Amino acid sequence: MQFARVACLRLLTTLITLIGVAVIVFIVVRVVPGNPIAMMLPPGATDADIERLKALYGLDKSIPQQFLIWFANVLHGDFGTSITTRQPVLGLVLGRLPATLELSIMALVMAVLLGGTLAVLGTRLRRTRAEAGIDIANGIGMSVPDFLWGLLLIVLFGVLWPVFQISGRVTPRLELPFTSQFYLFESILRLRFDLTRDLIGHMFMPALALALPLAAIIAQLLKQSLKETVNLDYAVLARTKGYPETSVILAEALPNAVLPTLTLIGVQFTFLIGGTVIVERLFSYEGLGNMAIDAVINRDLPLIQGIVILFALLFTLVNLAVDMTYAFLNPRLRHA
Amino acid sequence: MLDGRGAVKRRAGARLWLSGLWLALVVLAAVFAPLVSPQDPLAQDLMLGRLPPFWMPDHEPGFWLGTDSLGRDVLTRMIYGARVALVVALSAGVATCLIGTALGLVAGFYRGWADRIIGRLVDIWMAFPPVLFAILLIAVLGTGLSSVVIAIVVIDWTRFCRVVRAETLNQSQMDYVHSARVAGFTRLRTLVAEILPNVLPVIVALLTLEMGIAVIVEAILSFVNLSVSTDAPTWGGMIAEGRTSIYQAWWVLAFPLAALFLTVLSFAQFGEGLRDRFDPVLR
Amino acid sequence: MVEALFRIEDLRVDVPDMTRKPLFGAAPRLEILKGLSFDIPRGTVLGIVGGSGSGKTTLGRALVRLIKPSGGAIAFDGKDITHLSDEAMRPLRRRIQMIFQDPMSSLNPRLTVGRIVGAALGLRSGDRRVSEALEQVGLPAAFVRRYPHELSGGQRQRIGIARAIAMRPDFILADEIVSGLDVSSQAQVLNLLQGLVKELGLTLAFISHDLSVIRRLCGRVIVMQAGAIVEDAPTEALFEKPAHPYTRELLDAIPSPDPSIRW
Amino acid sequence: MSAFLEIRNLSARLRDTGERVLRSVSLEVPVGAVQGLVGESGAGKSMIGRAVLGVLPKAVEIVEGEILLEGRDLLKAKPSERRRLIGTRTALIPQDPLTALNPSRRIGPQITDRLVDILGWEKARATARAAEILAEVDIPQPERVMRLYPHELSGGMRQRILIASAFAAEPKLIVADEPTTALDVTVQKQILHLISQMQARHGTALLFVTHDLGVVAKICDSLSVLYAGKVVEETTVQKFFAAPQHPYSAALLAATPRHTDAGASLEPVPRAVLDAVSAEIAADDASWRRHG
Repeated sequence: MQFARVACLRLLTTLITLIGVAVIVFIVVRVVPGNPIAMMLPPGATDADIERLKALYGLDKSIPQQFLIWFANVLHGDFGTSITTRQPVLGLVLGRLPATLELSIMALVMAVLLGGTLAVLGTRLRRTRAEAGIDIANGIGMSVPDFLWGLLLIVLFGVLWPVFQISGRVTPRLELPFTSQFYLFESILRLRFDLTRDLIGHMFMPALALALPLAAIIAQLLKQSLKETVNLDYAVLARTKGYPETSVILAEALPNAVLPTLTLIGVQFTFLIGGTVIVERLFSYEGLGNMAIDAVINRDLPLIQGIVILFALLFTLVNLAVDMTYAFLNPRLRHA
Repeated sequence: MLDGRGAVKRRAGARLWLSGLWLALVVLAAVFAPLVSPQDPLAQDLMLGRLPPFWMPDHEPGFWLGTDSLGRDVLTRMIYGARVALVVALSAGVATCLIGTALGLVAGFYRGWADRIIGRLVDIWMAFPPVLFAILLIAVLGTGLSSVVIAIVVIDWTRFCRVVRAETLNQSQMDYVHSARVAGFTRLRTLVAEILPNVLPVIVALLTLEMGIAVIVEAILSFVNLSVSTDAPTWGGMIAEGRTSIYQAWWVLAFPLAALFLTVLSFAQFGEGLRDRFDPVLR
Repeated sequence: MVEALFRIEDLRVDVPDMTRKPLFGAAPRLEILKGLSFDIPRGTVLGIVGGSGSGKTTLGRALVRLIKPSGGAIAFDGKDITHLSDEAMRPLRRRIQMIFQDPMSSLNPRLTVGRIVGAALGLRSGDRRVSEALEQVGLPAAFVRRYPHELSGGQRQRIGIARAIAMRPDFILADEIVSGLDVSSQAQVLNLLQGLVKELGLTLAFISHDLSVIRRLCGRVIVMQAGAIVEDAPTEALFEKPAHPYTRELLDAIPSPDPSIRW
Repeated sequence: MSAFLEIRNLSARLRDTGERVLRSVSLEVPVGAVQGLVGESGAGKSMIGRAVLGVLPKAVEIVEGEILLEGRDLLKAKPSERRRLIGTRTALIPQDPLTALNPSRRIGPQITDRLVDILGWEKARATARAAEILAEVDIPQPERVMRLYPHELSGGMRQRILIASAFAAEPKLIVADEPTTALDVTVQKQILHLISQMQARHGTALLFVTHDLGVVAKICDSLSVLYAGKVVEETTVQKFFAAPQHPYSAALLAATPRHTDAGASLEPVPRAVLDAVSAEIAADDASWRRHG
């Protein structure tokens, strides 16, 4: 009962949020100066041509009318047609989504591994110089955003000591046998590890740039949480039973210390996904974010709308997933 | 109490002074830009294109950190770029802080429908990818300094709002707030005289953090060519240009990047340092 | 008969039980206080005792109107304050004061002692009346410039007392004010409070889980269990001839510092 | 009776400030005896218990002294050897039952883990032992309780489980660190009865840390009174409550409220007594510094 109620409320607020996002982006996009139609037509087109095209894209109606038409179409899965490429928005967006998802998930995995290791290490070595060093690294990692990390990585490992690729998703001359857009995933399934290596060579730096701030936040919060937990009575009790410190941290403290960190990772992961927009641009990585910036520059209204809605959907799904994981990991909720 | 208070204090002091020193340097450079710059920031000379910094062969005296592809002096443009960065940091930082803090205090202290509406708005805002939102807003507002500031405020008020709301809510449940009620304080007085001093350290730390973020957002917008005019010297614009010629002239990217890096880092550390230094509870 | 400063009739407090809230509609109510009636005569010290979850703290907070009762009536000095709004309560606030259990949370950590005590009176921290209040609780006037975290537990609790008595109230509620203190500072705070009650003619309600502390201070005792009063008797009678089995259980469970008394 | 635990001249200080928190503490706990450690907050009573179990906070370091368990010095043993000794011979009953059980683990494994991992028992034997010891502390349906999580049980139940867990491996010494402070008086009485019953039945030595002289009077055979990390009086319970010898411990007893006599007023510990005991400690420190 309790769970059903909470779940229903969550779904309701998620819907309200999504509709809110749709309304705002719709209005913002309609007041963009610069006439997209004029940009599409060759010079010398008549006014009648412009009106005809406006009617075709529904731009001749009032904004509330346009919204209702658009919204009704969206409910049928029709997000409109891109003005620049004249292809359905949904197809374009879904074609780019896998690239962004692979990048985000790889970044998340890197952040969790790096942050988790630093947190455990810092707790094990608490009150030593090593912990102070980890604190300083965390402070820097958190204060500097993904955009700057990306640039720094480009200079360091793209130019001064070129070990990674600085642009694109995959080396263009390679033959790709893929049937889906999940290149990395598929290359592993097809055992084409040469391609996997090439993909990772391109992905590593953008993913690391996205991962560093999150890794620092995880390291700091998890370490703080661990340090509180290792002083709780049950951890002390475990030590008096004869368990060594490392196993007290890993077996007793970690499962409990993870919970407060987990809720934070939800919000922070959406920040990370949002960060792909500029990081993809920086590394010329062909994902959603790169497409979004082009769409804004080209005033491609239907495409902008589609991308923003997709991002919003992604963010709300991430939050939902985190809440469910939290409920699953927390025995208080699992056995309520 | 049992942990190394002394060591923590020393470290906090060091970061306050180091970050303060760098920020002071940036402020001085911005204020006295025409006096301290070796060259004219807009002067182009294709004959002097892509000169390397002073320690490398083929450098030209007077162009300490080299030149870009159009022969403009990197150091000069960095110094002038500090002006844009600081103006954006101060105006966007303060405006974001005022709006976000006010909404956060109201939501966290008065609760009820105000909290619900503000909370819903925050949720909607959080569902936008911030960089895309900023770019979209600039497309609407047109490029220029004031558009950049407005875009930052519109996007980032939620950061203050969320944190201040949570902290206010937290403080509202403390007994000293009940005690103020027992003493017959009005709600407003309780909020301003009792709760605000306890939320203030968080606000100060967030404010300097936000200033750093504002600098970054400006740089990002410059990077996608949507900030101030393309000719005007900004760190982001220089970085964008450096990115295109990175293999030929890495210094065009590297030096403004270093300035940006240090400035953003310093803003964040300065706030934390201030808090450690001046908060009576931590002190 | 002495006139009652507080008259409580059938006082009820309930809260929504969120764990059993249906999908739509209001949550069922969970009763915290189940209809309490008692008087607090002017100039007396009433002890309120009970275990954890007995509702004694809720009762205290309802008395000083930090929470709104859901039923019954609270009359203070002949005036019904049960449903007064915050606005209407404000003129009465000065007369009804409270000392909190946890002085660390009840003293604003970022204000000086002078401002904490002075603010209640609308005074500056340097005002003479602030230092007077501090002297009354046995603290040096120089403490006005200190912050709460620079004081010991006992000293903090005395600041809480100073703040309450500085208002010259008619009534003070003391909620578990010595439970966090060591026995030596506990004795000091109790002696101080006892002196002030006599000196200022205060009416006091003293909430505690510890009957041995109650015996020293209170003229009458209310024993609470699960939101109800199980016994209401003069202190001597209660300790000599406890009527309710729960009171007897409480008395029996106190470990007296005397090894010859077996349990 | 020989001493199972013997502490000799134990001194400890804070790593950062060098302030002494234990000052040449010596005490003995004979096999099967109940020794009380009494003092106000900051007196170092919990610190002694923690030092014995090897779980001092990282901020505290031992500077000298010996902790002898069956004649072996724990402070000189290798870390792994010390952990094994402590894990097999001793146990802890902690203060707060709400934080002493790991909220994300079921009750059963929290009792059997030591038996299996440290003592090397078969899993089935450990489970049977856990059920047996839970029944002994009056937990109904032990098998069912072992499958529950801590939050599904009341505070009193959890404290019983912690007591059972402490006795499960038949340790020779149990350190009880304010085991009833977080509980209501009525529950406190039951728990204290349970602890002394179990202690007597198993013949375990008990080091009982508390701030409450009332509790000492009910459960201990002898006691050490601490002030600022120094043992100011060490005696038997009978002698102490008849006539405390040291002025500080006498003042402490006078400040303890009794519900039995009506008129008795509480005497706060007089300033003069505190000054005298502080002077005693200062002199002690001075000679310790000269000596060291």
